[in-house]
Amino acid sequence: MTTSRFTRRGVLKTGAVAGAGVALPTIFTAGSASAFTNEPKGDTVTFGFNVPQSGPYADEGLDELRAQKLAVEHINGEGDGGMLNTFSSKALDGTGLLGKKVTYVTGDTQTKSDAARASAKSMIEKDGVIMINGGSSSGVAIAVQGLCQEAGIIFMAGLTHSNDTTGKDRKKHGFRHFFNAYMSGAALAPVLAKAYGTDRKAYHLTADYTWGWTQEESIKAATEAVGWQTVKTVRTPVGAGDFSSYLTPVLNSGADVLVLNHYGRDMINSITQAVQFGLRDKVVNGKQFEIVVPLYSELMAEGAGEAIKGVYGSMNWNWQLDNPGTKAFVKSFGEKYGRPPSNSAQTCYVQTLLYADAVARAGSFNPCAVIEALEDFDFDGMGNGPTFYRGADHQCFKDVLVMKGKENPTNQFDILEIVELTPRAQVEYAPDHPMFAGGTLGECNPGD
Amino acid sequence: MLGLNRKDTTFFLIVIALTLFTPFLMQPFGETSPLAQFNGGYPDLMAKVAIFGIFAIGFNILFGLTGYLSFGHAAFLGVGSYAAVWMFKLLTLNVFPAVILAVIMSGLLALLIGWISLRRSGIYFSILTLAMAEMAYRLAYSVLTPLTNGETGLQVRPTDPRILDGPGAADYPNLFGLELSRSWRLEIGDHLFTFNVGYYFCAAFAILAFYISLRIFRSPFGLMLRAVKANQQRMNYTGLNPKPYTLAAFVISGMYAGLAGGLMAAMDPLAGAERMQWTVGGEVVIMTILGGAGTLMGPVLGAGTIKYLENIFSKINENVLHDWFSFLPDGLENAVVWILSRFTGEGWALTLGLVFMLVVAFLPGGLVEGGQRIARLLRRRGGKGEGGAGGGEETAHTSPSTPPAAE
Amino acid sequence: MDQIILQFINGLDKGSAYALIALGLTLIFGTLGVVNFAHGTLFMLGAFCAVVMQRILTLSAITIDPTQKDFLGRPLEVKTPYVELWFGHDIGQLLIDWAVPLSLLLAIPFMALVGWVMERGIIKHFYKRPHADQILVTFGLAIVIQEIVKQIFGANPIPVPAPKAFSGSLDFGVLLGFDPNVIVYPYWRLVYFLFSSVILAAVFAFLRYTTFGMVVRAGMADRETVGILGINIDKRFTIMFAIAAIVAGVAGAMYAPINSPNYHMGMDFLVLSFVVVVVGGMGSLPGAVLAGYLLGILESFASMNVIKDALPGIDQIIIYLTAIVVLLLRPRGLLGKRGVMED
Amino acid sequence: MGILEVKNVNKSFGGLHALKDVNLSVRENTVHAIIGPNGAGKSTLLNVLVGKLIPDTGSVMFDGKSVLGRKPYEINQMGISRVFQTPEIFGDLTVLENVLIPCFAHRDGVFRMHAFETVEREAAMIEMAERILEDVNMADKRHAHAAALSRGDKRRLEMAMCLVQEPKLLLLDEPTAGMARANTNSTIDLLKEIHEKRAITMVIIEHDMHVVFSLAQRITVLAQGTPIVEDTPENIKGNPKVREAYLGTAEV
Repeated sequence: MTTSRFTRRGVLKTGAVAGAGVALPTIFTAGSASAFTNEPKGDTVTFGFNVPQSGPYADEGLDELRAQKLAVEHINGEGDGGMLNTFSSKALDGTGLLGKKVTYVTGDTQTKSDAARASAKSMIEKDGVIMINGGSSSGVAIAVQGLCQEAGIIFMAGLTHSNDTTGKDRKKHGFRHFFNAYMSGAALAPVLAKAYGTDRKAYHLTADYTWGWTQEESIKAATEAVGWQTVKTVRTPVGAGDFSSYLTPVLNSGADVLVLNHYGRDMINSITQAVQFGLRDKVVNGKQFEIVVPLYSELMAEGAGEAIKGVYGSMNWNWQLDNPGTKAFVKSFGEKYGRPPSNSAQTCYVQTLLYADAVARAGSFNPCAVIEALEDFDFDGMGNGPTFYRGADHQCFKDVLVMKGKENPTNQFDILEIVELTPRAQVEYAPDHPMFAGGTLGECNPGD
Repeated sequence: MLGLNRKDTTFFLIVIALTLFTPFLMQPFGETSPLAQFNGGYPDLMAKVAIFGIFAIGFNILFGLTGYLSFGHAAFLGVGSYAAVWMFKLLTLNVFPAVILAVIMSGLLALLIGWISLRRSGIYFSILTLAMAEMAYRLAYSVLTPLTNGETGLQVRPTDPRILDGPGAADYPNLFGLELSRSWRLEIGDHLFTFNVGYYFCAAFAILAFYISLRIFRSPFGLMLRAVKANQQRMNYTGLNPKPYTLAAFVISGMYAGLAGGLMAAMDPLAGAERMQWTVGGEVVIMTILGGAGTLMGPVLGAGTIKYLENIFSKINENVLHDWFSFLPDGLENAVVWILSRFTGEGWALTLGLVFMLVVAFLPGGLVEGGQRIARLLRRRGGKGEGGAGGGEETAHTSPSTPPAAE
Repeated sequence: MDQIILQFINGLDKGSAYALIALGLTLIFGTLGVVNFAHGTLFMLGAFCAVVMQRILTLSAITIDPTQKDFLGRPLEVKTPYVELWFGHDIGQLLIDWAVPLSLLLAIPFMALVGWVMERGIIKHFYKRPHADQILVTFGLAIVIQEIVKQIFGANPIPVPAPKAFSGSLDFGVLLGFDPNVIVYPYWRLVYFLFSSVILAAVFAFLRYTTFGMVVRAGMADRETVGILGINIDKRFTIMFAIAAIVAGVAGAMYAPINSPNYHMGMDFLVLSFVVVVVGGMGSLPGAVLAGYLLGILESFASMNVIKDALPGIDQIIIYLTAIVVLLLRPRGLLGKRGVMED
Repeated sequence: MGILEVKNVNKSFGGLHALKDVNLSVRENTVHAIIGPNGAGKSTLLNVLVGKLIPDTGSVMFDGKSVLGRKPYEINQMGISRVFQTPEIFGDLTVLENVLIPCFAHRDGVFRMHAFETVEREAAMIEMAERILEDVNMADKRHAHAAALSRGDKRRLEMAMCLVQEPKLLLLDEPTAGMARANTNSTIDLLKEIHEKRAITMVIIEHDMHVVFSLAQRITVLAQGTPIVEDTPENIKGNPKVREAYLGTAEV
């Protein structure tokens, strides 16, 4: 006991501490306080990778984890450096971060907001992480983002597509590189209008939860803006498995386009079954019936197999893009893991590097300094072309990819093709756009 | 003391001591020790153990005593959380009103669900509770979003009215100003111990919950509940209507679940619909059985074991395993790591399933029975050895008017 | 009108899957008196039989084609399935195309084996234990099987298409005198409906017209007497369990094109199949089938837009709501025998 | 007027007319046996008496009140206790606890929580339970697990559980079924003693004529759902109708 030293941690408001400290027995006097939550004191700094390792998105989580590990290697100067070679900011030199080696811990979100919060909490409290990255659903992103704000660490969101993440639930400590439902709509609608004409009637099947609703709202608004009509929007239970009873009325509703606002397993089942219903073989209103899946992912495309051939959707990034950043990343990822990275892997990789770069530029791990470095940051070379991290809502703005299921794939990874690279200007919006209104970032919170 | 006999008083004091010293007990390894991985003494996990301990103690009052197997208790957990968060949003971030409303709301829901479900018994009862919980979950996830905020979960926002909180009030759940998330850390040499307000808050409730459960076990009411399990026919022909007893047990266990839900919200003010899913209800079943249904200490042990495994086991990924077995020759190391990694990290659910099956098959009395068997074995070996943890428990099962089973 | 006909067909089709799962569950409960929470998992294993069959048929020889490049710009490894090499391209493609129906050849022996192992290894030790213990041990088993499948096949659903001959849909409405495109239904789902009817008929015929079936039915009615008659009931129990596993397995294999197999689908069907059995009446085979179709139809009707608009969310809870109402009004289920776990 | 009056009770199951115009009067403080060949309707009658079955027509009055439509536990509260063919006891509990439950039931009625009282402090209840265990010679087994008792002991325990409630009427459904002769005799002695000491009215349904003639003061003979005769044991023995319907084929 002679060498005992007492510190406090996890205190969220300094004001309250002093009073409580006095009230306690003298052995509990406050010692040398950290400047902020989980300030790295040794020769390492720990990142937390919170991804789904069980549940329906486990494979997506696995791919995110691969990318995150790769990012850590590159920051520490192992491997070929990946996008660090093409990144416009040169603050990272492959010697770790501010002289510290980067290590990481992993957690399982189970794609449930409860479980994700719990695992994030344990990473913050037990493992002392300074930043959390990952996830594959908006519910999880919003829940963890809130927690990070309270705890005073940075959250670099993984795959989250709901408008709310940087809309009404935006947080000072949360940053999203991934695109969102509004951008999907803005990018898709012109392409759809070009491909299918402006006189179309759409029928929406929407997963009955927040992300589904924001996507439905966004796609509906964007397609109606190019002249489409919306015949009907129907909410389907999450995890329904069998969508037949929702698909049967579609053909007779007068609609000639089916929009599936589903993701993951729901999307795989709904599109497979829609194709089985022969919808795409039909001619309605004198036009070929079409299916649209606004949000694509490689794993979903893989899971849906043949069914996605010729189906339009949007993506944040794809490994087939022709730019140096993409090429460098696909090379180091592909050589290490034997497969091209998914777009959720790319967003996690880039987010991890962006965080590290912000720390390096700020010269500090203090979240307030890091936030300042990330806000309104312009960069390039990360695979998406020139990108802008908007300070007003912490949303990244970059080109959006419109994809189509490939008709004649040549190999197992060649299932989607890029139809159009929608320029950034076309998907930009004001921070107080009605679909995003009602949120405030709040204040930067360094913790204790 | 407190209406307990001497033996129970000792038992209760031991439980209190264990609860108070959990920050030490769950943190046995130094920070730089290679076994630091197995330390579980951080606030979130300790509070989880206390909270799920409460949940399981309550569930045990229903299942352990009356034998009614409910798969729907997750619904009460969820309602407790929602009620608590609504209190945070509308009234104050002080946790007391929240916890009280959580208990009341879950009690009311339990009264309703229990009144319907208890018209049946056996598997029908299980299916009914399952159906109710699944309904509650699905509604909370989608249609009831205005009340529950659906997938994202209900959370506290700066714009909430919080009419009882003045302008200077704390921004996080607090106990009359003392924030639950606050911790003190004590470093002794290489060891680091964390004392968290929230944990002790939950622990106080856990002790209270345990005390009430102890009193119920020892009471005529507890005796009646055990009679329900033993023989409903005889109970009827003894002039007793089993229904009100079971319903009371159901409501009490529902309130326990609501308390657990309220505390969960207090520790982390976000209530997600997933905690109403029937698999969460299944988890508390697993906890209770694993620890030992119908015993006092069993549910707490089960809850602690599962929460610990979930948090610690699931973090043992392949890298960690490679570190441990690096002393082996390469081929062997890879083989060992490959096999073990099937059961750790993301494969921990497999371990849980296996352990659970083995316990149900070979150790119906759960860990408590296991402890007793070992204690008995030791006693037989070494003449008069220590009773171990199971010692106090042995009498806990039977009535206090009974001396310990003759050895 | 057309909507009602359409949802009715849809309900029958949905119900056929429910009926098949519930049938196996009831067989096990009726003869063995065991409440099997792992039954949904057997369905899932069946679906993975289709995946395995597809993988077997597409086992490929690898050749390097320097004219094509893979995603890293290396020469592409071209895979040619052995069946194409052995039987020629056309027959090989046909075999691969018919992987799902062919998988029944795999599913039947495999599921029989699984059933046998499960019954001999675990279930038989639980005949005398309380129902709660049976529920718990099979619940644990379900978790274990599911996790093993996940470790082998991953968490992502695996597409298993139906044979091309059955792609597209039948325009039912035209046959009934409606306009085209009013009532259409996919061929494969119609095949599934017929298939399940055949299986149901086969099981009922088996129980009615074979000595074995007679003994089993007698056993369902009165287990003790049959035991006293000196009939080796043990062996028959094992066979019954295997049959129930096969029924669940083939139901799952044929369902693979409709619902891409994933490790979790067993749990998704578990709750549902129990609800079906309970509504039909624990231990009643016709009850299980009837309840399967009934719940399928109710679910379909509940998801009609008119009804959904009037009662939001009703389609999500209709099954559970029905179960609660039936259990309260008619505790022994629609066709349940008097006195079988009635209280 | 008897303590138990059964009037014109009819009960059929589908086509089977199990009870036909049953009339029965049991006088207070007698031991009344109901005998009859298998399928005569004895068990059905008993189930009607305890409220498990509701007759199609007729009335059953106990102590001046109708028992029809009441739940088994309500009928028990009126003062009717029942001993089953296979002893129904609380197997998971100890012998003492088994007896404590009817003690509490007797004191509290249908439902009282008592969640914060302690069983071991209920001295009066424990004393009452211990006393009855003494009476049935089971005091030394008070801490034994009830499920582990011998069949005879289970029967005694069940009897003790009924007696402690001080019922006005004790229904016994073949109390010696499956017992060895020695056990049967000791049960007979026990029942006799109970009857003499406590003055409880008993209705016994029994196959074993040895038991019947050792205990009963009145006997009703049921045949095909109808009582054909009711009389004292001595007269029953000589009654040709009974001989024809029953005793001719009986083993005694």
